[in-house]
Amino acid sequence: MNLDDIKDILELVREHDLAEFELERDGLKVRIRKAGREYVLAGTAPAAAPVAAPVAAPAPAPVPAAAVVVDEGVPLAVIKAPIVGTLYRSAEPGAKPFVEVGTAVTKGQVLCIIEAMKLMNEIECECDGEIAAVYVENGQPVQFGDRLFAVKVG
Amino acid sequence: MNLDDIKDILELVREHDLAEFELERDGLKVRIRKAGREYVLAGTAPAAAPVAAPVAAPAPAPVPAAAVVVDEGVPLAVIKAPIVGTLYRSAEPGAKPFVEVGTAVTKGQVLCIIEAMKLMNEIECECDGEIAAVYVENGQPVQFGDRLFAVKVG
Amino acid sequence: MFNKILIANRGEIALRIICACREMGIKTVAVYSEADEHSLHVRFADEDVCIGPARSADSYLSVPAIISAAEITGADAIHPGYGFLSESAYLAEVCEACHIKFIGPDPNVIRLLGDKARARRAMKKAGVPILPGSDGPVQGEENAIKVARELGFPLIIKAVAGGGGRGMRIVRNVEELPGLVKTAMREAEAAFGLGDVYLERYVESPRHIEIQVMGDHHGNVVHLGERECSVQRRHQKLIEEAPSAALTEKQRRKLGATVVEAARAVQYSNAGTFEFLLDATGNFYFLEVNTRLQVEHPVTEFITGIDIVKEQIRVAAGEKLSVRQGDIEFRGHAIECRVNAEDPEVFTPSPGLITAYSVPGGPGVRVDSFVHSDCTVSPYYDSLIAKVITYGRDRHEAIARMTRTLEMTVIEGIKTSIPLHLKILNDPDFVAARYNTSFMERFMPPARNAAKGPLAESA
Amino acid sequence: MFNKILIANRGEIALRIICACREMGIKTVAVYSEADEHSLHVRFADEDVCIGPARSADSYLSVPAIISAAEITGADAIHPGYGFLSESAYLAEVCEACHIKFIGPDPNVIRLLGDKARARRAMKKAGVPILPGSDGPVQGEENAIKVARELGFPLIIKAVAGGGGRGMRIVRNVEELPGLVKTAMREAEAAFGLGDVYLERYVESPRHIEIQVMGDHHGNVVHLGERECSVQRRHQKLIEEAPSAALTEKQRRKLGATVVEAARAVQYSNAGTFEFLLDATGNFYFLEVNTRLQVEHPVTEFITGIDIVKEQIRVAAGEKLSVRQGDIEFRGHAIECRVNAEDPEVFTPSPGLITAYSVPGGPGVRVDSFVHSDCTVSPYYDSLIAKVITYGRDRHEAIARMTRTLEMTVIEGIKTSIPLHLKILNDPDFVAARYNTSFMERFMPPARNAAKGPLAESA
Repeated sequence: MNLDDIKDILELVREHDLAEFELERDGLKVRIRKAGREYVLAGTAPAAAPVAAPVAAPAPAPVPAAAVVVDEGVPLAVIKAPIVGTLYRSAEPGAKPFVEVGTAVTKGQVLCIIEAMKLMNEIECECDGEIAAVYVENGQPVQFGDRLFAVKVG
Repeated sequence: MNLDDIKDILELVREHDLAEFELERDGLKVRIRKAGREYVLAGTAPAAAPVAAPVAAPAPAPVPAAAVVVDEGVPLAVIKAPIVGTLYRSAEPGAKPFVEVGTAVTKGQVLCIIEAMKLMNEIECECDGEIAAVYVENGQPVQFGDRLFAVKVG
Repeated sequence: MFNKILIANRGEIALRIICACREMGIKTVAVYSEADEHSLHVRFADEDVCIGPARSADSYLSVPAIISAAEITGADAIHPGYGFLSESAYLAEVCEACHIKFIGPDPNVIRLLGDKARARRAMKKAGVPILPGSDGPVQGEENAIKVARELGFPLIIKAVAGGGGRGMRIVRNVEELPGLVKTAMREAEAAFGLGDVYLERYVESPRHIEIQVMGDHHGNVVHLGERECSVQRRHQKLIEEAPSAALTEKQRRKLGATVVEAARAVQYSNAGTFEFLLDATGNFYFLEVNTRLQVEHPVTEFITGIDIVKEQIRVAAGEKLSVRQGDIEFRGHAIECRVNAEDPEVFTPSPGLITAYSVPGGPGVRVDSFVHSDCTVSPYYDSLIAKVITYGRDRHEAIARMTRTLEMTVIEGIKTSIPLHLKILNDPDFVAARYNTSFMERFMPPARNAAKGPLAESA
Repeated sequence: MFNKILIANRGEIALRIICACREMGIKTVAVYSEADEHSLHVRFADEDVCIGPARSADSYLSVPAIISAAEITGADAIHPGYGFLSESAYLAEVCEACHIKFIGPDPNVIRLLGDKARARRAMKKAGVPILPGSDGPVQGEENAIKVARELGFPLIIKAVAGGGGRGMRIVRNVEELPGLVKTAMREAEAAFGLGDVYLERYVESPRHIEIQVMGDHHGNVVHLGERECSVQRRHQKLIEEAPSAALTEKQRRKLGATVVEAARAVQYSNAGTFEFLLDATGNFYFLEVNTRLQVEHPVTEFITGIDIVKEQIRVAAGEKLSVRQGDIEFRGHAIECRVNAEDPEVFTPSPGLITAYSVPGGPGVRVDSFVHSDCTVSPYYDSLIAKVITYGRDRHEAIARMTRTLEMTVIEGIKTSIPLHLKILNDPDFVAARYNTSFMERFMPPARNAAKGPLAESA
């Protein structure tokens, strides 16, 4: 799948005036939603990657890139869980949450804590902007890749 | 699959100017060859037949209908083996074959013999016409449904 | 040993026989109807012959087609599997005339045991416990009433040529006897071309116990223990197991010895199954002999480690049995579920395209099947699509293993009986082995449940 | 007994463990990387947790991710399977600290036996035959030469923290020793972060024999007989079998007793495998202990009838072993072929979409797999896609059964090692059990065959 393929698909989608188009095959996933508010285009597999050694030396996991979603012309960054664990929205029990919808945030600001193996991992914001959505509740277990917050970039 | 579906397929084939079209699914097989000499359209499964009793009382097998093939505008009837056995082209060893290419034949005329369980089964022609092709050799084993002869109907 | 075996069957049992032949280095010939052209048994046989159209009567049941296929391929033996022509004395005779070895008992033995009244007499003579009965076809109404009064009620009318429940009627009192005898005779006449019926005492809700035997042409006969097949729905076995929880070790030895003696008395060779009813007070009564390989033979293979199909081939080729009675050890417990392509609630067949198929592995699991993903289950034949057999150190482990195996089996595109099997496996009475041939009544849909018809036994 | 077990693995072994848990009525938690979202182990676990991206280091090898997954799901035990973290003393320690039961030996036992030099000393002390060696890391060139002269040539340099052939070198004379020691140390340093190496006498073309043990926390240890795994390609086992044709009954009993004694001496609990080299004159030499479930455990399950995974879970929960040594009977012969998604001639991996998948049934066949039709074999992990295990009354039957099973296996869309397995199964030396760890050299492609590298042992 390359850019031309995607262009062709989009052309087809336009031509047929589709609302949604989804293609999933061999670890590749394309989803296009037309005539609406949200466009997502995400590739989930590197095309024919060279075979990785089955047991590689440990290395820190890269935090998954925030998916960028276009909402009414304003780019939205979705912050996802980089680790498995229990999520806390505030620094300590009973304290005020780090952020709420509408809170203005800056890059590097702590949005929540995920506890894993008794360690409190601070999850930082990856861009400047304003919290547009909160997908999680205090004390909730989160898996790798779960959506935590949406930030209106700006 | 009904006549309308077939019409639609033929329309599509015409529209796209296809040379051949083949569709095989659930025991149904459609093959269309355009711009040529031969058209075959054969359904191999009765559509959603009521479930047959697994062990029905024995009854004589219907001889499979001769497939009708259109060759340069002249209809050809293909005679197929109605039983498994050894095929003989003549009444006894060394005798002249019952028919050859070009032999004029009439309905009911013996075309060959198939031996099964020491019984000699005479295979009769199903229409009037002329032998257009011989697909089998003397002494050859034949399976149910094997093509034996083509008869130019007329 | 044979050079080439023709397998006069289809589906899982054709594949099962191909497996045995390949292990023995014997070539195989598959026969198939037009509906089975793309079947796995055609793919994995060394040669294949199309023998007719989809309808069984014109293909898998056609003796001339099968014999001709054997002749044009030069096969020196025919394995009939189960069903179709497997109990056809006629096929066995034609084979003999054509110098093709029929892998089964001799035709006269098939004929003797296929006639229910003659088989009864032969078994009685050999010392096998049989139900009190008319010892031959009933002769008119007066004779029937006289015999019935001697036997007592309830009793059962059975067709001499019977099978599958046809020509059978349960009689609860003398008033209904004459009418039911007439109905049964008409039904038998229609089904088998022979209206003769006989009377036998009727056992209420018995357990179905059967003994597997194997004989060779050197006078050796062994039994491979029993199987219990009491979970039946209208004479169709749904779940089979070995050993039976209803038998003591002493009963097993005694019944086994009786059957071996009887098999020897009728000069039985090859594989066969002696079926019995076990009543609530612990008495066994002879039911019939199936002179062929049984669908449920894998449970016996699991607990004995003996490959019954290979043994069949060896003895048909004139070799001696590879085991003596003393060598046969029973170890653990095995259960078979017959997975059918049918609605698990109303039992209507569900042929069609299988879009996804996956069965789990792990220890103690065997799956004999001919289906796979993207394969079509034909409406023309039996609805059995897979036999799932599990083995455990004990009955508890075998049941737990069966449950997890069926729960982890994926069959999409058609309906199967798996949900019904899971219900049965979870039933406290089944788990406690407190069951008999009436067990399935509670799982029947209400409408059908009320429908009349002879219940239990046979199959 | 445990209420819920988290399975810290993927593929066929994750499914194998799910099977055992379901049979025991224990709930399961699957963990998975983003690449395994649609895997069967995720489908059939009661709960599932995504623990990271495709790369193993960030998912299946991440101790924090696994422990967190156990904590958020409330799992009370972790089964590590094989590979990944299965021999991680660290994971076992963290489990202990978190009050989660690690299903495997105690962390100190894992640590002791994971250090090759310490394990050697412990085994020597327990009376296990070991190869003459340096009894600890070599200290500089002079010391190495001195030790080497005492041992004699050929000898082998091994990394203390070793595994998988890295940090290993065969030395044929004293001249090449200093250079090879340096190379091995560099390699060990790079691979394990620890450059220590030791010297050991080198056995030419040994057979690889291993003994399965099981211990509980009540001081009971039993052995489940041996497996022979001499068919290896670059430390990768391709075919395993039990019993080994190379052992007499007396040797089996003696080696078994020695291993049980040694396991008891180090307070071994749970499942483990003691690996040995068997030289041409019939001497055994300790190689290493794998402190985990082994890929090839099904061959032992087949000949003993014991479910090793269920036994692991039972003893981890504090129960006693369900069998004593006297109860364990070895019956028949079992063989395993590891079917890999790889080119059968040049051994390059062949991931991709499986378009058709079918494995035959019949008696004595077990297939542990996670693949199915329309499933994608990921390039990120091990190439093992199915373990085909067959059982027979004897070695001959097990081989014949394996051959027909592989011949009747359909896997389309990717290349597999099945053609190579069939070549091996047909090899007269393999059939006669005349083979050792050099056996596979003749099946290697010429280019690779010539390539240098430490041959044989381990894996």
